[in-house]
Amino acid sequence: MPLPADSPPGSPPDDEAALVLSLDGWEGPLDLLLDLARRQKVDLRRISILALVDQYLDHIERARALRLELAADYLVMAAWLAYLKSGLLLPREAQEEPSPEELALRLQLRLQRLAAMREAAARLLARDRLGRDVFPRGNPEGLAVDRHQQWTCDWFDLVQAYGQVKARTAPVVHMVRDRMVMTLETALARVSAMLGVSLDWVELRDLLPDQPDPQLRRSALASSFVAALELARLGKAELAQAEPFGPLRLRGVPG
Amino acid sequence: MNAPPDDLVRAVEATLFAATEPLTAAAISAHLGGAVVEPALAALAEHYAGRGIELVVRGERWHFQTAPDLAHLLRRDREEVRRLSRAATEVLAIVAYHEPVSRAEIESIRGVQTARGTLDVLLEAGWVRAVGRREVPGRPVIYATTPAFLSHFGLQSRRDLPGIDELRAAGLLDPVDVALLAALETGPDGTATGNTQENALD
Amino acid sequence: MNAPPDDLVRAVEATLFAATEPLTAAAISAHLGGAVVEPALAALAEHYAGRGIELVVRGERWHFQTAPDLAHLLRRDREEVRRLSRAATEVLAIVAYHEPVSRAEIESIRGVQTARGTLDVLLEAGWVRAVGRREVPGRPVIYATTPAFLSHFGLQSRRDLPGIDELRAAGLLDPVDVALLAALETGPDGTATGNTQENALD
Repeated sequence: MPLPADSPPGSPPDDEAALVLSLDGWEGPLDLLLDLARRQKVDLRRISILALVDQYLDHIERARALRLELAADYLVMAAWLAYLKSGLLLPREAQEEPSPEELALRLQLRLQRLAAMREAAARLLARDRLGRDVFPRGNPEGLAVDRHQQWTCDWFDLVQAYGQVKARTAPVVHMVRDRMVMTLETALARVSAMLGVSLDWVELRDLLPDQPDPQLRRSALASSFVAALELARLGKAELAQAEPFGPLRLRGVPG
Repeated sequence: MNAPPDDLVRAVEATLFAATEPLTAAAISAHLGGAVVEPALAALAEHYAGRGIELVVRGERWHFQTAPDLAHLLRRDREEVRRLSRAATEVLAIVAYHEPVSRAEIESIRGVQTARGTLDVLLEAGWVRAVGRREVPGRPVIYATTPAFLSHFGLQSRRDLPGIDELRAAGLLDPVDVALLAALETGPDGTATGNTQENALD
Repeated sequence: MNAPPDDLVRAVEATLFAATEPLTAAAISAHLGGAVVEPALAALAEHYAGRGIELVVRGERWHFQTAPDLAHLLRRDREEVRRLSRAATEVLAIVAYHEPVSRAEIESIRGVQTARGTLDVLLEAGWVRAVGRREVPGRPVIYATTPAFLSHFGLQSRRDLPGIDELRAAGLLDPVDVALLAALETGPDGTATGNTQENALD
């Protein structure tokens, strides 16, 4: 890769073979511009932008004459530089924004920054590098950390775990407790028997057995109510209720 | 403070430091253009005597090593306190209540397969140890708890472990199982649970 | 010939010697039971100055390495150090001098798109790492150098980067926009603007 600094002093870029070679080496238009700027042999802060533009455009023209394929960004830069040149040279009526001088300055600042980084990179690489100039210990033993697990568990967890194992693995037996209920059949038999005794209206509540157990009382009420509905459906009884949630009365239908 | 070493000594020092394996004097010499390196090696060995690093020769090969008395510093111990997992706690409890037990017996009591590592953790913790083999086909290893187990849990002996009745009385059993256990207790065929536990602690 | 080092110095020496990578003072201290190791490190650095091995600090991490002037003796067949492409070298320099930077910022300095692989080489070498995202639209990833970068290039800290102070004083680490404003403000006398214009119109 041809390095810009290696070019012979004052060599004009008119050697076509060198040009062809060097076009391969550029990493982009800014790279080419930086090389051209360096050939001016002045501080980058004092380069002539106009001369630089001419050199760049000249390069591009030659490359085109040789029918070299140029990446689009080189052509874009060429067009922009041609515009910049005309801006710098032509008299201006109104002040454009940004001014050509500002654009030129911007280009110059970019070149300075790229040049600074390129030089910094070279100085960085020239340092004493580990593994090239200085060496770490070839075969270090290494520092080891021995991890010890200190297990902990308390009495409560131990005992509870045992209880749960036993509970979990005990054979599963399902048992349903006997509950005191009045079945629908019993209620049907009771209610129809009691309606047969009287033809007057009676309250359902009065038909219930006298039971101290509240659970059994509730069961008897529910079953007797359903029994009353069933008897009414079969046409064996009449139901009456004066108001919502009022006492439910019923009467047997003869026949 | 001490006289700067001469260039050959420095070169030998750096060569040995960077080497990936012990070097013979001849190899060092070849590396350094044929210089006579023995005096430099002697000077270095003397210089490093008593430091944290020393230069030693083993079977005619020289190398630097850290001073043997500092070896303990290069290995750092770190204690990590960890709670026993649920599975390990169950296995430990089973061993404690039923010992000695085989792995198969532990599994049949737990009702699930026990991962190899679970028992290993208990062995590593020093709470369980192998105490022999059961004289049945396959001669399975049987396990029991250790004195370290008793001291960790503050037990005088395994008889201090509460029985299942006490566990329930103490409310240590899962509430959802209370009815079930009650049913079992009043069940027709005695109390399997109670028996097992009594036998185990006999 | 010289006074024997005390035990802490010996311990620090051995620890650094055995370590496979550079250690911070805090890491050494942790290894040595919390001892204050800075004086021992200073004593060791002084002791090793001028020898074939030296104790250096790179990005607050200490390690022993061979003396730079002996490179020619040790280099031999060890050209295993990564050869960096020009693009990778430039990207590395830009990250080091401007960190943290985004890929777009790197590209604006270089004036070309940076191939994906270029940054990858630096990430893989462990010299550059992603350190977060810039809180601007698109939230680009930003990159910075690592302690390994500092040790590889023999830098105590980023302040040791060659020429960084001059570059900063000259404003060459400022973005172009900032530099442009500064140049326009200082006006024509002796500034870049004036010169450019004059030269340009010569």
